[in-house]
Amino acid sequence: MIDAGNTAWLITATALVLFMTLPGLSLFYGGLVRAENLLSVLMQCFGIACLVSVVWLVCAYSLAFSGGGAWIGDLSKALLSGMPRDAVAANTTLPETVFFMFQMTFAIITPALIVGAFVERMKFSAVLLFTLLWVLLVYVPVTHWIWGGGWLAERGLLDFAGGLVVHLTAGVTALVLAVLLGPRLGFPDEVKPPHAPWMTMVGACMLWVGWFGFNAGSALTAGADAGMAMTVTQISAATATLVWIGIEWAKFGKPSLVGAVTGTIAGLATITPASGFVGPGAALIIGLVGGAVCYFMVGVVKRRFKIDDALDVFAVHGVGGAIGILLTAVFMDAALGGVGFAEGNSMGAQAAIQLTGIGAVLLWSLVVSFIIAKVVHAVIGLRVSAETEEQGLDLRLHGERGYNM
Amino acid sequence: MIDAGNTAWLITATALVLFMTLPGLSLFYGGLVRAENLLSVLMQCFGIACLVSVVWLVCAYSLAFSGGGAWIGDLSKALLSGMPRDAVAANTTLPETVFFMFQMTFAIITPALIVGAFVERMKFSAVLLFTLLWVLLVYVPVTHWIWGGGWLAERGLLDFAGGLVVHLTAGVTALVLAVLLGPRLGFPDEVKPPHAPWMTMVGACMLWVGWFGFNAGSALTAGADAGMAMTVTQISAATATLVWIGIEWAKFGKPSLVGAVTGTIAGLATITPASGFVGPGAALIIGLVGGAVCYFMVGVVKRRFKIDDALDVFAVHGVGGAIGILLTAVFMDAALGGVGFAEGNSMGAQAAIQLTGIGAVLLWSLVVSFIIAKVVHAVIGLRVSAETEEQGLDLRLHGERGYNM
Amino acid sequence: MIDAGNTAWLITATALVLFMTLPGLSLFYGGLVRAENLLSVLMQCFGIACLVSVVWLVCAYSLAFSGGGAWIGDLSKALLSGMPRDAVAANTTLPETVFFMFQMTFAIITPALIVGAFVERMKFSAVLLFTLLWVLLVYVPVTHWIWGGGWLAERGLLDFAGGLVVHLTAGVTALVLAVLLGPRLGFPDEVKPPHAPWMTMVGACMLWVGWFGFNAGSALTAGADAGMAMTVTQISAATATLVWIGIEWAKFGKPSLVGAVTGTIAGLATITPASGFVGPGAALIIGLVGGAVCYFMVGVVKRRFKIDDALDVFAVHGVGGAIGILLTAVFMDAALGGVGFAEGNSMGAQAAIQLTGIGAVLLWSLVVSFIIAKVVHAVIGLRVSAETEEQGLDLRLHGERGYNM
Amino acid sequence: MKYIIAVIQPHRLDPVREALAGIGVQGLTVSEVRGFGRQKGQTEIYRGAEYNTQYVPKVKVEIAVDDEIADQVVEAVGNAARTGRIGDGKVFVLPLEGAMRVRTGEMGADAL
Amino acid sequence: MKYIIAVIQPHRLDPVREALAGIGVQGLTVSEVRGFGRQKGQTEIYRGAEYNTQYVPKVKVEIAVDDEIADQVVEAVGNAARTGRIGDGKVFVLPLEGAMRVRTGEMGADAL
Amino acid sequence: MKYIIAVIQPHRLDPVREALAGIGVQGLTVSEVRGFGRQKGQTEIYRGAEYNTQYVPKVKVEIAVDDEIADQVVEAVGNAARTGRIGDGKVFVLPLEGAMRVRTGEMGADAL
Ligand SMILES: Nc1ncnc2c1ncn2[C@@H]1O[C@H](COP(=O)(O)OP(=O)(O)O)[C@@H](O)[C@H]1O
Ligand SMILES: Nc1ncnc2c1ncn2[C@@H]1O[C@H](COP(=O)(O)OP(=O)(O)O)[C@@H](O)[C@H]1O
Ligand SMILES: Nc1ncnc2c1ncn2[C@@H]1O[C@H](COP(=O)(O)OP(=O)(O)O)[C@@H](O)[C@H]1O
Repeated sequence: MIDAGNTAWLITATALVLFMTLPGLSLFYGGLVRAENLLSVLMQCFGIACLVSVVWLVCAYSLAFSGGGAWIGDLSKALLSGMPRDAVAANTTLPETVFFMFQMTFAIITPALIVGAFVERMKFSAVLLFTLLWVLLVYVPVTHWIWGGGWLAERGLLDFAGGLVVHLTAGVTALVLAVLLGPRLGFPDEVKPPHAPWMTMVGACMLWVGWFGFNAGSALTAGADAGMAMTVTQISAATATLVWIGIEWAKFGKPSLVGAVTGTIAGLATITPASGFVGPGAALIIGLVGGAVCYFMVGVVKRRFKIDDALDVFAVHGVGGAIGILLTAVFMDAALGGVGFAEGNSMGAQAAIQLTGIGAVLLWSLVVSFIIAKVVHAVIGLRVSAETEEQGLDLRLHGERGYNM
Repeated sequence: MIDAGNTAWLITATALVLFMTLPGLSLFYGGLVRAENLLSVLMQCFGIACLVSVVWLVCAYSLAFSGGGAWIGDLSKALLSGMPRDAVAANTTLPETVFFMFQMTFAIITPALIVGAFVERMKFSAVLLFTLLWVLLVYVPVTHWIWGGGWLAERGLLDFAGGLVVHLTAGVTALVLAVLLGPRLGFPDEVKPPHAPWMTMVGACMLWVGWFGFNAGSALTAGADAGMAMTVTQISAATATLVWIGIEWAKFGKPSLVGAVTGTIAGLATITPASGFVGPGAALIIGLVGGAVCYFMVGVVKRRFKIDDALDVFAVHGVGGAIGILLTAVFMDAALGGVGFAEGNSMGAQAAIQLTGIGAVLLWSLVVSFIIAKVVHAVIGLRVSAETEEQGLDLRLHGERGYNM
Repeated sequence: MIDAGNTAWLITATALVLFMTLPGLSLFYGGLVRAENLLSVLMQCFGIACLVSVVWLVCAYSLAFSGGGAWIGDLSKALLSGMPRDAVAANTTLPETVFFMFQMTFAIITPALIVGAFVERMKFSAVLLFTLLWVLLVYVPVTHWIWGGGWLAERGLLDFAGGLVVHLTAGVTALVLAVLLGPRLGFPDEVKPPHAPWMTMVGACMLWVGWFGFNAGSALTAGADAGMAMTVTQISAATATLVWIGIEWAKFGKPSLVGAVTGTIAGLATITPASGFVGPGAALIIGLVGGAVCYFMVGVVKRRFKIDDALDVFAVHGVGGAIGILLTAVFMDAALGGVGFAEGNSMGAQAAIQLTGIGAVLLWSLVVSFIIAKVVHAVIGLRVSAETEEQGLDLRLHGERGYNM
Repeated sequence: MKYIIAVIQPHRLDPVREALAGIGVQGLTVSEVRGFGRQKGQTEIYRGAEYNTQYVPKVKVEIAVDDEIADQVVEAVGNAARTGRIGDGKVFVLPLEGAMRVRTGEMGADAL
Repeated sequence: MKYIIAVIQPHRLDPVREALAGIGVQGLTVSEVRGFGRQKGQTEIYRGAEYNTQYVPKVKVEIAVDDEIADQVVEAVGNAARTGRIGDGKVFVLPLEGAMRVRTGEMGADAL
Repeated sequence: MKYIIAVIQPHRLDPVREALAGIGVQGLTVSEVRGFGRQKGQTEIYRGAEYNTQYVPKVKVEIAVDDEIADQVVEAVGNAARTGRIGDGKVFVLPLEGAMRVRTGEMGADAL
């Protein structure tokens, strides 16, 4: 039976999560690139959102959420055909259309997160083709495994709002693309600084607020679970931000805004999988760990390994998501203010399941996105010409300038 | 009886629709003009929003939604006088204040849409006076005809969220003003390109997300109808965007961001009247048709007829709204996944009613806004001096610069 | 018992109020400063938000809302320890986590409002330390007095959404800091004009929309009270804007966008304490008075007294909040469309209580924030070096530029 | 050769460019500048406070030309830029000793 | 006549303008430039990566003057712009052969 | 002394600066300009309407140098800025009569 209160919250949550990508994430990323590439980043996020919306309706939703397969769903709900207008989503009090839309916004933001890896040098056509294949071959199966009743769900893996489904898949794929594309011209020493940190901050704020829809919405009801999810989300985000500010202050004497908001995203990504299972105290620790480890990993990827994951998608989302998945097994312990373990389950056992999930999703994302990238490279090529890269993608690929003053 | 769930959703929807105008539409339009006119556009949208808010309370709401007249309502609810604080809106489970506010946001965005036609050359005083008269003489009657129990409602016209009430009235009026004002200096060859496409994209994103409030809110409940309205809205918007991207790619080899987001708005405007009556499959087709036809019409108005409807209000909103009204009669067919026709009604019959509505609203908007414009022209003049237009409206009319770097 | 509808609305309202600060207020203020100080303003708002979030959890919430003390609460809910996950907030149908979060967003925006007084010259470290102490010593006690069952609540003071708790505390403190910091270099004649009025308008729009969460959310239910609160909020904001536009038009012949949106904020601040008690007609008058008086006060503070309360926090928020508190006693009269006075209470009696509240909060904020400022000054100093002020805080304190074109 | 620097009203740039093309001058370099002079800037008003920006936005056009046509160029610019209002700007003529076209390394007048 | 080009610290522009007004120079043209020289730019740090922008924001002031007062102008600018810190900038004096006031067509010194 | 003005492709600025440093020129002043010439600007397309921006973004480099090294500098700039494509830009050499280092008041070549 449909409950108006829960439905009211989930429709709102859906709007919030779409808002995270359009314009939240778009601005967050757009501010971090050269002015000459601003529009290309916005276009990538916007194009991905539209493409995935249609694909989600055509078959992706059905493959992810219908049928009882361990690995993949079926096509019974392709195009939502045969679904009565007032169908209720399984095990919820929501119209299925609302659940369909809420899940669609997750399928949109996940490939959009990957944009951060290939900005300023990937062909727009390649972005669209890659996204199409990636959603069908990486996002959909992983979603089915974890949220669609697949094999990881069977084993009791817990990923409340997408530590694996969203952040780890995106983070790993980002790393793959960054390596295959190669670094931007002039990386690491000659790349331009973010052209508009203020824009990045605005995007971060929208992501933060939107994340309430992401995490609290994942409760699928408007009640205590949603309230606690919102609370721990806020605490983790704030803590990770303060950690990042603190590290930069200690290290450079100058806490930066870009650093601060990156800490926020790290805190948000880390709490995501845990947000339905832990308490406020745990959120402080999760934010602390997430902030610190992600800060460290940014340096490892960019400066130690010299991988130009341009906007640090792996270091922030991949790492944060994985940490959150692990810490869930710890802080869900009722003794630590969490919801407690499932009947006859222990911290060790849960941790093992969580680790299995991390391993499986990491491996699958790595291999499949590598293959997809190779295919796209073969078919239309991944990277723009050096001249286009130099002049900026906006004018060359889209015939526009971000600023015509 | 007031239902908290439905009320929660409608309050949120009201916030979303206000957000569409402030700042959504303002940014969408602001990015498309010269930097020297940015503030004037924001000021026009902002001023309209404030003026209409007050007028709506004073008498417009009452004239639109109270009383049983075929052509116009009465003044029994002027200033909401005599309405108990906890009054329930007729045929809803909402407080009347919420219905009043939700409808107010529609009355705000409609004249704000017209701004796109006269940017960069209309006097601010003229904008306010025109808006005042237009809301009372065009928006209010048409709203009463269709949503207030007037003659078109009587005949069974279906306009779920404002294809006629909002988009056709605004589109037709835009054309009238564009013609009466005359083109901007240098039109068509010397007009400046959009000064900030990124800003236009941000506005478009806010419009998109806000449109969930617009269409799904029009269900006036948080249930299956709202869910389906949100779904078809998303699908149509995404499809029309892809269509526009495709056309530009084929035609110019460069899909543009401004083009993409214009497609989005076209898709949104087209689905608006149908969003409560059709299914997801239909949304694909409606988005396809809306995107393609609106693209074509932009060229017709601007280049064939050389009418400087500066930001293409008629081609996108007028045309999109009308198409949607027509396609409603087709895709509401239960056989096509729609809600089905009213007892004893057929596709042909419904189409006839829809056509009547288009004709009546088009004619009324055309004639009345023409007269209003002439009156305003006579009283205070419509257009700024050539010198002001050259230097930009921001500094000359508002004593400010958009950018002081 | 938890009600899903009310909870759905309050979660949304919480998101809206957080959105008011991040990015709403940040952009509103950011656009008003020099381009070289943009990031510092955003950083101040962002840092305050994160710091207060953690402090709120650690002890502030408990001190404000638990225990029966007349002056201050107790620590029984520090860290929300011992609170069951599904606890219901006292006298509500909301999960306590949601009430906790909703109130947190108020505790965030209040110190963030003060930023407007010290922009372009205060040390970031000083901002954080001052905020920490101020929230604990000014915000928390005053909140307890009025909303936490303290002595003013006992006496029947009415402050629906924070005329005293939020706006007067912030306004008075702003004045204190402005005086102690001293004016910006070159004040009053050589200060730079707002670097991005468009950005200020965007922030104002977000504040406006978010204010629905602020005022209508303060009903703590999704019903008639929320609906009426939203209505009067809209009317007051719109009216005050028109007043401000009118004054500037009459005085300078040029209504400005910055002026218009300042009027909006004045109207919103003024209606805030009254929003749960008055009717639409009263909202027109409250907006009129709020707009006019605040306009006048800006001149008094800045030009008569030459106090560089840079972004007019006192004149708009302090004055607006106090006026609203007073007018509440008038317009809550049932005869004037209000909710009517409490059993055996009269307009005079209520006015007396309201005045007591204004006096007490004004005095407390003045004295305590003066002491805190002196302490911070002694410990780390309040103001940056003249050279830093000249070059701008962004580069010197945060190592970043707002615009890298 | 001469190096001609013209400071003009922004909206006169296109006319000036056309006028120059008319007398065979293809190349020029333009930059946004702020001018101070007799013409006073617009006053901006924010929250009742007046900001008198003494400067006026202008456009600076730099044109390297052969001696023969220098006077002609100055005149052409003047006529195309003139509105008769204060603030129309100035044209300055500086001696130019050498010029090179980067692409080809050509020197002197051929480089223009 | 001379064409004087001064590259100075942005925050010294107002003092310079006042100094020039003091000796009767009303007109000048200003533009934002980036300077490279002994003075090094601030390093920006984003996500732990340092960006050493070698350039420093400067303001370029161009003043056409009569020969008589040229030296005086150079000195006035120098004094007004001087802070004693590295990066104070330079003043360059170029020969100016002709000048025209666009509005009136006046030529030579009268045009200034 | 000479006052050398080079108008080059924006992305050649760094090579030019390095080349100049190589021959001992430390200081220079850079500004963003728009160039008109043989090279045509990119066309932008908005909603089907083409906007032919005739101008091309360029960077202007100004270098005051001693007479001795003037030619060397011109050559160095030319080589560093050359890509062989239309639009590479120009280098202009103007006579420079005086120079002052603001900080110290030093005059002439020492000021550079
Ligand atoms: N002596 C000067 N040196 C350099 N530029 C000047 C000089 N005098 C004026 N200008 C430039 O010419 C512009 C127009 O000069 P102004 O005195 O305002 O009007 P007009 O040239 O019509 O008398 C100024 O804005 C300034 O940019
Ligand atoms: N040879 C030069 N040609 C042109 N501009 C120069 C030259 N040398 C220095 N400048 C300009 O002067 C500014 C200050 O020079 P710099 O060497 O940093 O300090 P200082 O002049 O105090 O020694 C530089 O930023 C640059 O803009
Ligand atoms: N006569 C000129 N005076 C000043 N600048 C010029 C002149 N001719 C060309 N330029 C500058 O040089 C740039 C390159 O010139 P262009 O003719 O496009 O290519 P090329 O120099 O390779 O022939 C132009 O964009 C313009 O900025």
